[in-house]
Amino acid sequence: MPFESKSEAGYTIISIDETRLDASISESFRVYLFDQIENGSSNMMVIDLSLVRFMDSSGLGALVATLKKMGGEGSLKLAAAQPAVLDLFNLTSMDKLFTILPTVTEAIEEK
Amino acid sequence: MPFESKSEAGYTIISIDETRLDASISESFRVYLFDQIENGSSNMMVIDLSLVRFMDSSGLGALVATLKKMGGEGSLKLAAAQPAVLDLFNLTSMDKLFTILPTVTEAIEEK
Amino acid sequence: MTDEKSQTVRLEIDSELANTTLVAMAVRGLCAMTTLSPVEVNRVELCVVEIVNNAIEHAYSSEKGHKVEVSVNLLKSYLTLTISDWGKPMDEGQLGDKNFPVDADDPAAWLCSGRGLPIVQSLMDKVEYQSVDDKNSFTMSKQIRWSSSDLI
Amino acid sequence: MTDEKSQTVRLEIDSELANTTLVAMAVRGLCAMTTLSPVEVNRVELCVVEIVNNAIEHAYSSEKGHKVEVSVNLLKSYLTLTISDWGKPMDEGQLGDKNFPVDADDPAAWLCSGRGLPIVQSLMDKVEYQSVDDKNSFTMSKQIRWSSSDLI
Ligand SMILES: Nc1ncnc2c1ncn2[C@@H]1O[C@H](COP(=O)(O)OP(=O)(O)O)[C@@H](O)[C@H]1O
Ligand SMILES: Nc1ncnc2c1ncn2[C@@H]1O[C@H](COP(=O)(O)OP(=O)(O)O)[C@@H](O)[C@H]1O
Repeated sequence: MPFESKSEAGYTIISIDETRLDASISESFRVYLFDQIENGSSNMMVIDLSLVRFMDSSGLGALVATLKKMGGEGSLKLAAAQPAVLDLFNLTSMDKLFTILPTVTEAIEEK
Repeated sequence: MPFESKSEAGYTIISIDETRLDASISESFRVYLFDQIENGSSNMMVIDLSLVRFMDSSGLGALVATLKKMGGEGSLKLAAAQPAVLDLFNLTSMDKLFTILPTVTEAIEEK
Repeated sequence: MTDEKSQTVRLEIDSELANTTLVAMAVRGLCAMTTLSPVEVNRVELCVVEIVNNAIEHAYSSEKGHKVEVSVNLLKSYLTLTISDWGKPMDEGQLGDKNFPVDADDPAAWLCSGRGLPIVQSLMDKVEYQSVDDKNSFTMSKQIRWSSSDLI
Repeated sequence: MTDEKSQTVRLEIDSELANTTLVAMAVRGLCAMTTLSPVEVNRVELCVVEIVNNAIEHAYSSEKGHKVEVSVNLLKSYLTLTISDWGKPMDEGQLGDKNFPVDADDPAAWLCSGRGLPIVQSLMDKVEYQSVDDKNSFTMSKQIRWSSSDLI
């Protein structure tokens, strides 16, 4: 499984050990995130995107689905998005729904 | 024509305005070089390879043919070869036949 | 790319989502022959991935064993990609919308899918869809802007 | 490339020397999915260019309008390229020599051609040629070396 989570300062930090978050793994990524909400210790999440060079609309869809499922409870922040990923968020206006911070540390510290 | 020549310090400097010296242009390159020998003002030549990122065996063949045609008269030096081009010369032992200098200036100055 | 001659290469993969990366990386390599900037190359990659995935997921219902073809055509001023499948044709009504409306205060309306075609229509200069006989082809073109130094 | 599964993409060009670059650049892009170093990627590019050009020049006598196919297969530990043509088969005796003898003092013996196959045989880990029915296929493989950190 290319997804991992650890706890830090009250947050669950989820990292993706893949350079591509695309349709071949988006559904298992969504399931992983849903599991975190249902069984995880915390609904305060930071997703570390630092290794992800490429994301497509299905990766974006998994993130939106997770945000919807949280239903306004807790927090889902994104960290360390690379240029192509940022470009995708801006293009699709998803930067309006997601808080994207340059580093995981800044994501944790951000209020 | 992607080949150009100019005179400098008794040498004819020939430059290649292509990133690839491959089979699609090697024969016209050979003809250009033979023309230089037959009609050129000087048989002291420096070939500026600085733009050439890729060379195949046919490019190498054009250079060997030119060196053979010169029959020990004059001089044919190569300048500014990029890593893949140097690698090709080393691999095929053609570094034993050709003098390759880091810059055109050094090729002109080399005795 | 020094003359107006057109150059074409056809790529072909089997209909598996994991194979889309192969097309993406090959197309990235081909983009290095153009004057596209790194940002534009990323966008071309995104578009080709969206349309190849659509062919696999929608035309072939995610079933392996079918052919997806990507024809890449390079002209002096255009890069054209044609993605073809031999599966279920797309309803052309899908092409048209290229907006991304989003209301941060209305989570119920947030879309979890359906962004592929709008992305491609936003990023490409020209988009076309055609079914001829059994073959469905999605064609998209991007202008290759020349820097002034190339206009000599 | 995280499992032992094999991934394949087929590239196809028309038999024109100017088209070889398309294959070269696409293969370079695909090599970015491997652990090959920049020097090794350059060498793979050189090998694929030599064999594609041979197919065009020798199998098709430099005649346009014929198909050259390059199948790229990625395994965890091998990159395999198969170049196929449907033209004149190669005499297998051509494969064997991979030396580059050169006597600086004997210009008459300097070769102006014939280095393509020796280059490929020197740089690739495995080389094979097969003619089945009308299809001639030159297969070459390169081991993808894994850094120790990948061996976890
Ligand atoms: N190649 C295709 N063949 C058939 N239907 C398609 C094809 N591509 C897209 N569609 C249809 O268009 C819809 C919108 O596609 P798209 O915007 O890429 O979003 P998504 O793939 O996330 O649903 C798809 O849900 C599908 O119904
Ligand atoms: N695909 C092929 N089909 C037929 N003959 C071939 C093919 N490839 C190579 N050959 C033969 O092998 C010879 C050596 O090839 P190579 O080492 O690449 O050198 P070159 O292409 O410079 O002659 C060629 O001259 C040709 O006679």
